[in-house]
Amino acid sequence: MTSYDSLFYVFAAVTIIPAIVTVFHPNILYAALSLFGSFFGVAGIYVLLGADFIAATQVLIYVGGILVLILFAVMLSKNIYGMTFQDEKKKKILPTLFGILLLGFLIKLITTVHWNTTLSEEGPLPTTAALGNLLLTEYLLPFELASVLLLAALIGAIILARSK
Amino acid sequence: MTLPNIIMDHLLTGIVFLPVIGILIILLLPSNRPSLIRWTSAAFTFLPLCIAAELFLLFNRNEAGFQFVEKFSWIPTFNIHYYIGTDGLSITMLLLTALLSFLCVFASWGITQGVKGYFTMFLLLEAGMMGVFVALDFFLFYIFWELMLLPMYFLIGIWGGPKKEYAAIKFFLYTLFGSVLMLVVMLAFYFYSDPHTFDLVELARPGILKIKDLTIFGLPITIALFKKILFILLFIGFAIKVPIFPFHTWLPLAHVEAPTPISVILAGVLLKMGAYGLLRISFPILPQETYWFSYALAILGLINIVYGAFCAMAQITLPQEKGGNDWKKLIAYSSINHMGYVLLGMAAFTVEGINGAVFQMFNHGITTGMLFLLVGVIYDRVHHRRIDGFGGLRVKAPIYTSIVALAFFASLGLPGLSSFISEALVFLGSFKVYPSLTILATIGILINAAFFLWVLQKIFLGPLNTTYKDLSDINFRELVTLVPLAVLVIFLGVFPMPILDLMKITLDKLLTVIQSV
Amino acid sequence: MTVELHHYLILSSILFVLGIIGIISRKNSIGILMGIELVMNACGINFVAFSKYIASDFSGQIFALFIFVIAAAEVVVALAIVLRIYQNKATIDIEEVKDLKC
Amino acid sequence: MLDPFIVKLFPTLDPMLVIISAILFSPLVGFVIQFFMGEKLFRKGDWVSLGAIFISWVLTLFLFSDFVHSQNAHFKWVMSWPWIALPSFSLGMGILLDSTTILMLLVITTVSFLVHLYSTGYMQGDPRYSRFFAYLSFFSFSMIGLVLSDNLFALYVFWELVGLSSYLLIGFWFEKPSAANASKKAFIVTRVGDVGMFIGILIIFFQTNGLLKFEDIFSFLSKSSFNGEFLGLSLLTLAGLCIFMGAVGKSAQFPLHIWLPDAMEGPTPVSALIHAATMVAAGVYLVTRMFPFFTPEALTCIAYVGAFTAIFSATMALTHNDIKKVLAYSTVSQLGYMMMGLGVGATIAGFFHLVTHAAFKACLFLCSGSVIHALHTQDLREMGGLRKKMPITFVTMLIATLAISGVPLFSGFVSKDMILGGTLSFVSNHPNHFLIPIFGFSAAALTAFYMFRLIFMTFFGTARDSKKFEHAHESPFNMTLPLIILSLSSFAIVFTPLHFWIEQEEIPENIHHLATVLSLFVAGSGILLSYLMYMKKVLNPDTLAQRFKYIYNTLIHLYWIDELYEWAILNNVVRLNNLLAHFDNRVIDQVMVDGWAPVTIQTSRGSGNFDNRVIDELLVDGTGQMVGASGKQTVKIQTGKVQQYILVGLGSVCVLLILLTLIL
Amino acid sequence: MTSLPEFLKELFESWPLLGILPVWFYSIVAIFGLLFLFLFPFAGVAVYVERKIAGDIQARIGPNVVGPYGILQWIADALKLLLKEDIIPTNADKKLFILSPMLIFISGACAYAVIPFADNVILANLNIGIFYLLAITSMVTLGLILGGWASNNKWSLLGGLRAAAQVVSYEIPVALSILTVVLVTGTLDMAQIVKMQGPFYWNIFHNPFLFISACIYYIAALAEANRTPFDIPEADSELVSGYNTEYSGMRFAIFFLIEYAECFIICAVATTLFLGGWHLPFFDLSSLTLGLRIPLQIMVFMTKSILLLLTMMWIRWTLPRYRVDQLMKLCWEVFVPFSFACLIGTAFWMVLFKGKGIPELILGLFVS
Repeated sequence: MTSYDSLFYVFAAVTIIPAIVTVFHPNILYAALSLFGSFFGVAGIYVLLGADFIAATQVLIYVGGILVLILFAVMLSKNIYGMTFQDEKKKKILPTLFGILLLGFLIKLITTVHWNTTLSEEGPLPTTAALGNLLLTEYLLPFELASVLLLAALIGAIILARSK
Repeated sequence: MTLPNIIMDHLLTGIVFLPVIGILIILLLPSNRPSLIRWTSAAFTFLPLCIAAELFLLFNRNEAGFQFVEKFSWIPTFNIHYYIGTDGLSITMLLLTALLSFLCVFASWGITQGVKGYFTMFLLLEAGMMGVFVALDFFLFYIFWELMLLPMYFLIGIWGGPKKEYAAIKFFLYTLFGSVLMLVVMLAFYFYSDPHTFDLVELARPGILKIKDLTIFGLPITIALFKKILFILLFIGFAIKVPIFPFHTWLPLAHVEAPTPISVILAGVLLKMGAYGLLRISFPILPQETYWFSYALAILGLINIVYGAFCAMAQITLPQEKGGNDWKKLIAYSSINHMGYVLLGMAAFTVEGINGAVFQMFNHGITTGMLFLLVGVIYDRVHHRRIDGFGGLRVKAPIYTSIVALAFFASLGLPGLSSFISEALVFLGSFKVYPSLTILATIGILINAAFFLWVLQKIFLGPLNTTYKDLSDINFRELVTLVPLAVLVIFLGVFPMPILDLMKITLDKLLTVIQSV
Repeated sequence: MTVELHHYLILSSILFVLGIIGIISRKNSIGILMGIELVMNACGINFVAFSKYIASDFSGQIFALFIFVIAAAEVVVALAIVLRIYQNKATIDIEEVKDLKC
Repeated sequence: MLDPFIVKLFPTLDPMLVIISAILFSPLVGFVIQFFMGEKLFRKGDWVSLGAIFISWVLTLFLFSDFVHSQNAHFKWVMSWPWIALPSFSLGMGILLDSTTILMLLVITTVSFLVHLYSTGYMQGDPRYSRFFAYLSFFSFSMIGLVLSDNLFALYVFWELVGLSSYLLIGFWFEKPSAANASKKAFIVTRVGDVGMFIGILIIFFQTNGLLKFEDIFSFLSKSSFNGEFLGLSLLTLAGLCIFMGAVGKSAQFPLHIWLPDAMEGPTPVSALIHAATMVAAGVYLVTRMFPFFTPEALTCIAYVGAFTAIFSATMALTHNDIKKVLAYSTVSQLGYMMMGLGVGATIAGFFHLVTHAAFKACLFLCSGSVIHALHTQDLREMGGLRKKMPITFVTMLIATLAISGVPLFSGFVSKDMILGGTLSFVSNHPNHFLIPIFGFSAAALTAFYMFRLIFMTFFGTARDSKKFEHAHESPFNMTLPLIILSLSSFAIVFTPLHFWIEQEEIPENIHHLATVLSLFVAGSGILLSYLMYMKKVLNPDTLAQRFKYIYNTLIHLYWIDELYEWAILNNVVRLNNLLAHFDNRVIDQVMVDGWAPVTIQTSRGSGNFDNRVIDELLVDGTGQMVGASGKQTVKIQTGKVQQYILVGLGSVCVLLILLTLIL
Repeated sequence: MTSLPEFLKELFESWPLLGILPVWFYSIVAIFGLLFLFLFPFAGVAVYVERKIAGDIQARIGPNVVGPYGILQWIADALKLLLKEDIIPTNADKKLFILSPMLIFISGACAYAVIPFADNVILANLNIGIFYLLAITSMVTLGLILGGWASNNKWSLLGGLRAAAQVVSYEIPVALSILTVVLVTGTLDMAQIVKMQGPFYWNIFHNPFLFISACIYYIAALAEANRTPFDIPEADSELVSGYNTEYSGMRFAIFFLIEYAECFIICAVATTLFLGGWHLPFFDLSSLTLGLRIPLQIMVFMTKSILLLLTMMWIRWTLPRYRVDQLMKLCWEVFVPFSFACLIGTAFWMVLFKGKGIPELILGLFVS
């Protein structure tokens, strides 16, 4: 077990355990907070996969942006001065069962399929410039579309959230 | 292919579609910034004007065929092409359209309601007009023809005068009726040409229309009769637009109810389309029928001249309750009179006549444009157009009066002003063929002079009507719209050749086509 | 047992399934949103992993970037809607919001 | 004389061309400057126009002196340029300079210059002072252009421009409704003539195959003729009469004479320049210019029209009390004279009368202007005894009156004598046209009578309106100077340099003597009669008027011609166009076009009902109701809970997967 | 281009004993060195300096009791805070209450990893350096919200939320103005950015847009760090002390410490990005020997940063506070559009002048 492998398991744990909390914790605030760990873990996984720029972006967007927004929403949509963020009890058994079933199939699928991996044994490359080049050449249209999407989302959100 | 090349190769596309780009931009602008919208549309009418100037400079005066041609297959199934080009006939109309559209934007400054919609429609109208004049494919021609109708309907119906809805509906239905006839002829051309084509240049080739004897509703129709029917259908379609008596009654109404700049466009450009259509489509494609019909055409021209002049004069003598006493209506009827000269000149099939007719189309655009603009100027100030409601305005508005007088004298064909040249050419040409009709037509000149001077006297001369003692003279913006036209009127009256040069070779070729019949 | 592609894939499918469970089981609409975020993260992992192990280029990373973009847009609009609903109905319970049901 | 100097200035140009262009265009330049910036210039820019016309005048004098020196009556200088060139059609613009043109130029520029000068005094203080000079310049330009043109088309252009400036100047005081009316009337009435002329041009253009140059037309006629006939007249005669119609309009011949008296509403200098000396003479000029074109029939017609006009308007002048109107009728009468002269073939005489008439009639008008300026009235009955108060005006006017009355030593005598001689010699060849000389001589007698009536009523006797008389004073120098110059040129001796030109006219000696004697006699009797009636009061004009009441009324109402025109033409035109307008509104628009509306509406109502009842309600809505009913049942499975949907979806995926694994 | 641990390892390669130590050892040494030798004392000194400056501006003396000129005041303060009782409110969410300062401290301290104090003196020479910095500092927000909420105090919560909103908003102009620099330098690597600037070609003078960008960055970063005049979240007149109202003792000290640490980071980043980092104009330090070079470069870097920091303090004690809506308005209606304009303007500049800056262009006039 190399240090790479151990790091993978560490990050996997950091990803999965908070995710479980997120899904099953009755307190919505805790759920949101544990999402933080999960996101961070995923960032770590990205680093392991040699995608440093993606990792930093993950932190920047998910932790600095999305998570904060979710927290905001949580706090603004509940009685924020009390500590009552408890979700009503809900039957989670059936969904969980379904989920486990699905997971089983997925894992079966993953393990049975022969993945034609061609792993180049080079260290982490400087990905930023390459990504930038790709975005502005091959993926220019999606890139522009994405910017339009963001703009639309921005305006839509402002209009939706603005009090009358 | 460098950028300038692309522009130079697609000048006509540019002149047609730049207004459309302008529409897109205006649609993006906020509607609470009217001046921004106005200036944008000014810019997008100025660009076609620049292109028109460029065309004027680049146009080869010794070439009879089409120039600046662009041809792409559009709907290959029906052999329809995006086929545009210009020759001596259409380039004059392009110049006129570009100029009037640009000036009319400034005349539209006073429009304050629904500025955005107005200018959108206005630019669409310009695109349609330009398209009609450059289209060399009958299908494309028809599309532009119809395209032009729609904005006109809204422009009259929304921004018009008190009876705007009635006027707009009438205009629309009437011209649509004409278009339907044109559509029938278009389809007939298509199906009887071999190979099937909408190409106007192809259709003008002798012998391409291979019409067999046929029966309609059980009646046997010979080739000659069928072609005559086609000609008459087409003629009615265009006659409504010109308008030719008795299809003219939409015109006074639409002119009176339309807002000033739209009246200008209507009289200055749209009326020319009928005559243009006759020259572009009826004449070269059906030369025999044209020749057969020419005497009737001349008589209709005579009726237009005399009848229009009398009806115009009736505006002075008739009280308002009986549909008279309206300055704008008077000008509208004088348009009918002036278009009569065009018809008379066209019907003569002489060099002078046809050149005079097309030149008269150009001149009438300018002078009538001026007249409507001038009516608009006074209407903006006093909000009525009753001829006997004025008096002595010359004292308060000397510059305005001078320009009105210039426009009036131009309209009544004073030598030294452009209309004289064209009317004289028309008369010189038509006298050779129809001496008696021409002599009768001179009554029109007299009546013309009579009613114009009468109006001039009633409105501007005599003691000042004290209601208007605070009347302000024409302002700078209005001057901007009028001075270019005034300068053109004088310049072309003294040096007509710049415009005549453009068209003479093309028209000569057209004449040889008809004379060879 | 060295870490291979399927490790990442299994990790991502676990995350995915967790997200799905969250989506189905939460009554709180923000909770559902969090589930969606988990699903998206799972996708991101898949993309980057495939990008490294199979494609050997950066296209997967590009897609991961686009996922971020979409996630950001989605969460912004969704939260705006949630806040709107909260203002109108004083609840964000997904089962209370059924005005369009006929 | 100027040539060497001009060659130095413009070495590449023909010196004649330079001079002519300067003559033609300097008034135009003056007009443009005046029109656009006259108000802002020093003295409102009158010096611009004055200077411009002065240049023309001086240059014309040089041309004239060259002409006199050459002693060549058939002098000619031509130049032309293409103007409108179409395939197989062309129109030119050109200059034709011959003796006629030079004399016309001399008349125009001289009178014009003097009138400009006079106007600086007469129009002083008018609110549109600069505009007046602008119009004057424009008139000078168009008039000069008219006489310089070498073809009919160009002549027509300037012809109309002259009409325009006349219109503008008559209506110069447009605040007066009468002035506005008069200007309109002038323009339209002359335009009637112009249309005739235009038709004439059309005929010529058609028959000669596009020749419009005077020379070309004449050379064409010398080779061939027009073929065709209309109403029993040959086409050539007809064309000549059509052209003459233009002259009738412009020169106010019967029956289009009605505009000229009304045109006196314009400022007096304008009357002097345009409606006495130059523009109205354009008709005479046109006939002179086109003289070889006219057939004998046409010429006879011209002679009759001229003679009738001469006597006809002379009678109208007898009773009028408006000083300017009297002069106007006298002008019409004198123009009739000229036409008569031309018609009987005495071209030089007719044209020479134009020249002399221009001088003395301009002088008369300017004098009357001077009187009006002093008294502020035009009514003869309010004048009298001005001899002492306005000596210069009196003397100059008297000289001009003597000239017009045909008293020996004065220019009018010479020219009138020649015309009357011409008529006599014409009658001696064609005795059946004896009416022409009779009209001529009686008109001469009447002229002498009414002109001296004018003089007596204005300058002699006692002041009838003492208040106005007290105010009266002699006009300033810039107004009297033109009077003096013009009155000097009313002496016959001034025209001696033109001897060589006048002598072209050949009248048999005996007839000439007869004419002299007769004309002296009629002039003397006219003067005597007026002396008896208005100086000595031997015959009381009022009692005469009383006695011949019907004739007097007819004369005062100008033979009811205006009323006749209004009744016969104007009213009918108005009625016609009202009728046509009604026709347009009622028949064409309401019946033929709008009439379709009810038909369409009924049809559409029927089809609409069918559409609503059968197609829409039964077929279409029926289908919709069916679908709706079935939808109501199926909608129940939609709970509105998103998660339930996902759960169901997920469940089905799982079931599907299980099935797949079982099958595979 | 190496990082500080590698540099240290290289430096001590030939030394006995030290030479065999692995890189991670040097990393730990470097991290701890930075924390204890720089970060903690620095915050203390900064507090002292700030109090002194405040005193000067407000025409009073400031701390003057402990030590000469009160110079030891910060040590006394630190000791007081460390020794004080750590109070956790009864109704607070204990876990989160503890977690919050930790989060903030971690994110604040992690930011130091990419500050290039001198050539090779950088903890982690990441090739996404500046981006990493942005990402890591955005985590502070989370800590603020949590701290605010966990205190179970409405002032704290409001402060926390305000802080979060403010930080999230102001991140955008900051990021955009940083992007303009990245556009010019073409790299995200902090050390590389400094190297690119050289002795003369400081980015701030590169083109007019960058100058505006620099100003925007500085002001927006002030707001991001919740400094006056943008200290709405801790506006004492409205919210007592904002998110850290309920904190005391050691935890409070951490909040305090990180605030100053962040201020320094802002100034250090500004120095790095715009002011040429460790470069001195007209004098190329890299030509010196190692022993002289590193201290001099650090000195230059620190001087620039501290001058900026002093400006910050000066601003804090002179300008009044913004209102919340004004603050947001300023961000969205002024800074964001302007920084966008600068970004586009710089892009055009780069195209038009082939990437050359004004100094380069001027120099090019003389040295052709």
